[in-house]
Amino acid sequence: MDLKQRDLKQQDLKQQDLKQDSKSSNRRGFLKGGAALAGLAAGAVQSAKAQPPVAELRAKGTSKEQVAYGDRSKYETSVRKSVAERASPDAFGLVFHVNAPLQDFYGSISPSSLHYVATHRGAFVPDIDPKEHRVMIHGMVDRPLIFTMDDLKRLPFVTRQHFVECAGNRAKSTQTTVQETHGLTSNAEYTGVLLSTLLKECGVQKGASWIVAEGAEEVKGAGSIPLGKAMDDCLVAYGQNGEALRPQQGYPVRLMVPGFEGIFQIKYLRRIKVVDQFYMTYNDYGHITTDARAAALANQVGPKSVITFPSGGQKLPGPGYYEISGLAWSGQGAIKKVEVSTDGGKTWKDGELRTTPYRMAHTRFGFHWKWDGKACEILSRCTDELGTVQPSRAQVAKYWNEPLTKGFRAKGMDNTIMAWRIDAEGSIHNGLA
Amino acid sequence: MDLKQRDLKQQDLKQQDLKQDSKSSNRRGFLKGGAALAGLAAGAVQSAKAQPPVAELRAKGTSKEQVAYGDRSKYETSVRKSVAERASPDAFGLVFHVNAPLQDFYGSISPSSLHYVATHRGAFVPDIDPKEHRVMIHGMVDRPLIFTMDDLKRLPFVTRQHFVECAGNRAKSTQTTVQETHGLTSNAEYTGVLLSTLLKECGVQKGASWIVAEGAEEVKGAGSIPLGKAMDDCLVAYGQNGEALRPQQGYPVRLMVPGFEGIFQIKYLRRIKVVDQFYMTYNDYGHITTDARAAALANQVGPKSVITFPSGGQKLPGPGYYEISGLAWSGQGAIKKVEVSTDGGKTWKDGELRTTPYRMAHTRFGFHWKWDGKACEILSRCTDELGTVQPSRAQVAKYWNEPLTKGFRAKGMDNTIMAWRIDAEGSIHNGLA
Amino acid sequence: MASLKPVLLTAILAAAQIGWAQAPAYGVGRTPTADEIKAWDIAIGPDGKELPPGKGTAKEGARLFLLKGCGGCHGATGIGGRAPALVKGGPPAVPGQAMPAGMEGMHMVPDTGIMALRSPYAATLWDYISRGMPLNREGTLKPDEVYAITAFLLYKNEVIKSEDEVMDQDTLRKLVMPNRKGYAEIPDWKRNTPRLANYP
Amino acid sequence: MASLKPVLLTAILAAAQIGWAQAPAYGVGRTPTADEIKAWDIAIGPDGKELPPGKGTAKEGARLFLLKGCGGCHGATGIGGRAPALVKGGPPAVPGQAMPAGMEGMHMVPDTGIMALRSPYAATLWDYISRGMPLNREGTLKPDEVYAITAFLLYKNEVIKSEDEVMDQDTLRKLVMPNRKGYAEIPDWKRNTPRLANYP
Repeated sequence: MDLKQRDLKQQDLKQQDLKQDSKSSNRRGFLKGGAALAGLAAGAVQSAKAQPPVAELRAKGTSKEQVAYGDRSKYETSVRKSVAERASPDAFGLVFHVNAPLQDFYGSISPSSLHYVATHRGAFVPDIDPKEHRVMIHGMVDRPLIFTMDDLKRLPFVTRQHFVECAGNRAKSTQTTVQETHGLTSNAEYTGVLLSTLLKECGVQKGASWIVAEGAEEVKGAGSIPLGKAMDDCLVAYGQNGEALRPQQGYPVRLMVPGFEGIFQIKYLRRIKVVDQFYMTYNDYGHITTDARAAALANQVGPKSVITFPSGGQKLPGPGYYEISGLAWSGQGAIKKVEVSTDGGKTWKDGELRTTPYRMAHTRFGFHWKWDGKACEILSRCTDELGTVQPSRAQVAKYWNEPLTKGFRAKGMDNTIMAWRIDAEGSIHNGLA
Repeated sequence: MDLKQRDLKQQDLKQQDLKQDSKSSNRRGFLKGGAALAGLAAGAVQSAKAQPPVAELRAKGTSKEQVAYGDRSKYETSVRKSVAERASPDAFGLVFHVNAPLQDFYGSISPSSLHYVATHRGAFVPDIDPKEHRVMIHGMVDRPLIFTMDDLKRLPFVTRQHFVECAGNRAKSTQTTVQETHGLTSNAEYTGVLLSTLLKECGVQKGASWIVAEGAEEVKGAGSIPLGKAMDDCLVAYGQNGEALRPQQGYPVRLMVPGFEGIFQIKYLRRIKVVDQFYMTYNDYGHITTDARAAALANQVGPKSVITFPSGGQKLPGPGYYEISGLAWSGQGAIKKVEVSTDGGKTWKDGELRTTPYRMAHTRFGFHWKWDGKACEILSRCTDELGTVQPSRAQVAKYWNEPLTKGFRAKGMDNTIMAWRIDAEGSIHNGLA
Repeated sequence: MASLKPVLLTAILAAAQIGWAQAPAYGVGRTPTADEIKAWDIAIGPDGKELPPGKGTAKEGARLFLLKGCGGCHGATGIGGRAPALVKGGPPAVPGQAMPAGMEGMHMVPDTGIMALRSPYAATLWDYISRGMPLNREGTLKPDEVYAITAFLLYKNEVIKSEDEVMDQDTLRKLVMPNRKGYAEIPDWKRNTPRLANYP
Repeated sequence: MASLKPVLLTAILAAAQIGWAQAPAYGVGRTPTADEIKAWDIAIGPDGKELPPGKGTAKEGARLFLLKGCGGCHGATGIGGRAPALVKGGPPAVPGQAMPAGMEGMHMVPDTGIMALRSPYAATLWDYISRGMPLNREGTLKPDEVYAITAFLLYKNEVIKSEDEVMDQDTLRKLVMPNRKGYAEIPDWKRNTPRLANYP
């Protein structure tokens, strides 16, 4: 039987419409045809529906913009929030300190759109054209050099996960959520050139001992970093989580000083001057204290961890199995161990590290837990590769010979253990309150 | 001297304005005051400029939306692009196959907004409310179970980097850029529950040998996966790069079948049926071939790599140092080695792995290179943990006893070596052309 | 259907089964009702055992093919629209245009790009029409309608000879498709095993 | 200034220096011109050796403080605006409001929260005014203006005694700030060393 001879019988359909339909290379045309067909027989078969118009189909679909560069689901509403003390943007449009919603993060990567933000004074997020941007290295070097962004990208690169944490990231009894207590830290995969590569290219001179790094934003935020650190693992980073660094993290290029407090991780990096002394810039003021121990604690972050689920403001629907989840990090190196207590710190059991514990990076931990429905307190503490254990607030208060009041403040970067109280209804509260 | 007695002399300024100014808690008020002050003395000092109005400051700053959930710089314009064969979205709003701009990626993470997209038939990106979404497991199990998203998130999770690659990801001589030749693969950090955790919870029955996994989107895309793989390392993933899975990658939950071709990584996962045979769904058709060897090659991705810089369509500004960069991955496990040739494959030297080579994940490699300004051809080839080496097109053609023409097509998932030709002007061209 | 050799992992399974069928560890999730399972359990295996009651002929299918809008995308006769051709012998879906990316690697014999012909089992054809068609009203076809449209495509592709032949659970399961032997068995999957021994 | 003990890393440096001063390996980047360096080289070290020529008095500074808009944010007298107080003795910047996050950990002695008083060196004060003020016109103040505003803040905070005292390169470098001994030396940084021995 010849297929072509056995054409569909179309006596009850407008032959003309069909011809136009099947030959049309215009998509709207054939859709119109389809609709016409459906309409023609609508009386005959109950279940038939008119072909929806193209506009309706398009509305259901995806815009060109979403294909080009996608966004998250409209049902995902997690957002960064200004610290309680000051709105960002403020009336001037300045951004100051913005907490990341750690309770909504998965794994070790902080989504770039939700990475915490802090600036040196309250600053505009500068609008920098990368074609115009330069990074200059000068001072006590044999060969000062100035690099375009293209130059930097031609050089050997490294890719590393690192956290950044603001010195202001300290839990207070007045806060409710982990976003408020610990939200001034985030973690990303950074790609860039080792600062040592650039410094060697310039030839560091004898007698040099510090660098001053400086940004291109309006306040020209600067910081002093020991040359030893600069030559060790500092990174001139242009990539963040696979794409260009985000504007609020320093686009087009920032300095990463792994493990040091956030203020040293100079954003919008435009200049590094090699010098022979601590330069005591405005941003270095955080270290101004008469106690050398307090100064030491302000420089780097100690081992620190926090449970992000369950955490303050959340509610457990009832007794049963819950996987406790959290983040651990240290400015001193990689996390080696995380322990979890579900009885207010009386007993501790090992949690599991669920992501590779990179040096100076967030590591995700998990802990199997069955909630019996009774009020309890959950805590986490971590140990880093140097064997330093995250301290309790009581230990720190004792070290400083201060009373452990609700308002007690650990000096320097606060890395004390955080507690969440779970009541019998499953509501979760700040354990410091 | 008492500070309060030595008030600033303001005989030439309007005292009233100042009082209002300094006491005002209204920011607009004091800015106006500032402007007034500046205006008053404008004649006296040349360099004085009027304080800009708040509106101007705000325009310079950051919108609330950018603080809440940030976007990339306006200078970053890298976008995904539809495959040459079919536009996405098409006239219906359907998305089909969209290439990721690999040439713009850094490190190992593919930015979620630029992750490649492919669908089962051409599909709408469904608009799924995660509160309504369920994942059901049934079939040959002792205890069928249905999970809400909250249920899934209570269970033990893992976080792992994995690539996804479409079977259509094959370089052709007609293509120009690496986005076109290799853009149907991307890599992300996924967080979710091991499928084995869920299957064990249900109790898999004797005689079961496959699963059928199915999505909730309109075409209910489904695929058959061997139970051995399902119990090994498949992941029911709800997190992608730290936040919720993106809609175009299967929000709110997808199946990861690490190393298998993309079509098996069921998006919008709503059902897993445990069965006792290969179900030969529409999507399993890719394997329909009479040659068992070709079928084997269609299932998993072999070791594969590609140089992303310098790559097709780019131009080197002149002779000198360039860091060659690229991606390597394998469906069989972790990448062990990447070699690079800059002389058209005559000699090979080891590149450096710049990110942790995870199993079934993209790994970033780098290679130090000084371009002498002469025409040349650059290639990369990788070796995975099983010792399998990425083959050349010539080797594959020989294996199949086919002539190595320009149009030669490797059967199954094409993992052949890619070449880029650099001409004396520094322009980079497809080496297959 | 016995030729399908369904149990590919028997050896592995026998060893591992005991561990897999363990008691629930977490008690998270709930048991779905029979109705909930039934509503979602749409996958039809190659042996067609899940095919629902119902029937249809190519003659009915021809009418439904237009009525349901299939012809709007695939061409009124199953050829010539922008969507893939469903009937052999015509020009490709879009003249001069290659197969869409992702379908290129499939090494299809000419004409077996037509789904009704590529499918080694008629049940798979039924399954796909049922779950994935027509555009924007997927899953709304009733079993009788799916049987009829299946019959229409089988008839147009000369798999069945009469436009009055009734397709139902039984006839579809018995039908021997032209491509019944046109596929290789899917290789067994084993961790840490190359996808194909001796492939370069 | 000798008390600053600037060279903290001498021992490490002596060992490593040879490696660091190697020949250029990549030849990427270019040499900046002297003018390019000068235009960006704004950092003034604590010893003030980079302070540019120029001068100013508190009297001039008082006028400039208002003229340049400083008073709009910091309060006309340097106290009482929304921006941090610049003069001691007044109420906090915003009554009842804590120090902004990030400044809380600084353990500031009361009143040394005032930058002019916290700073152990006058050069740092000059540096910050020069680079970071005033809002939205940062970096536009001329050296004479910065000297004058610096003098104004020093005078208001009783660091200098006369509103006619001229502040210039020399006087600023010689000025002994109240907080000169109010800071501990920054600890040396060594890889794989805990930030503070015996800290719990």
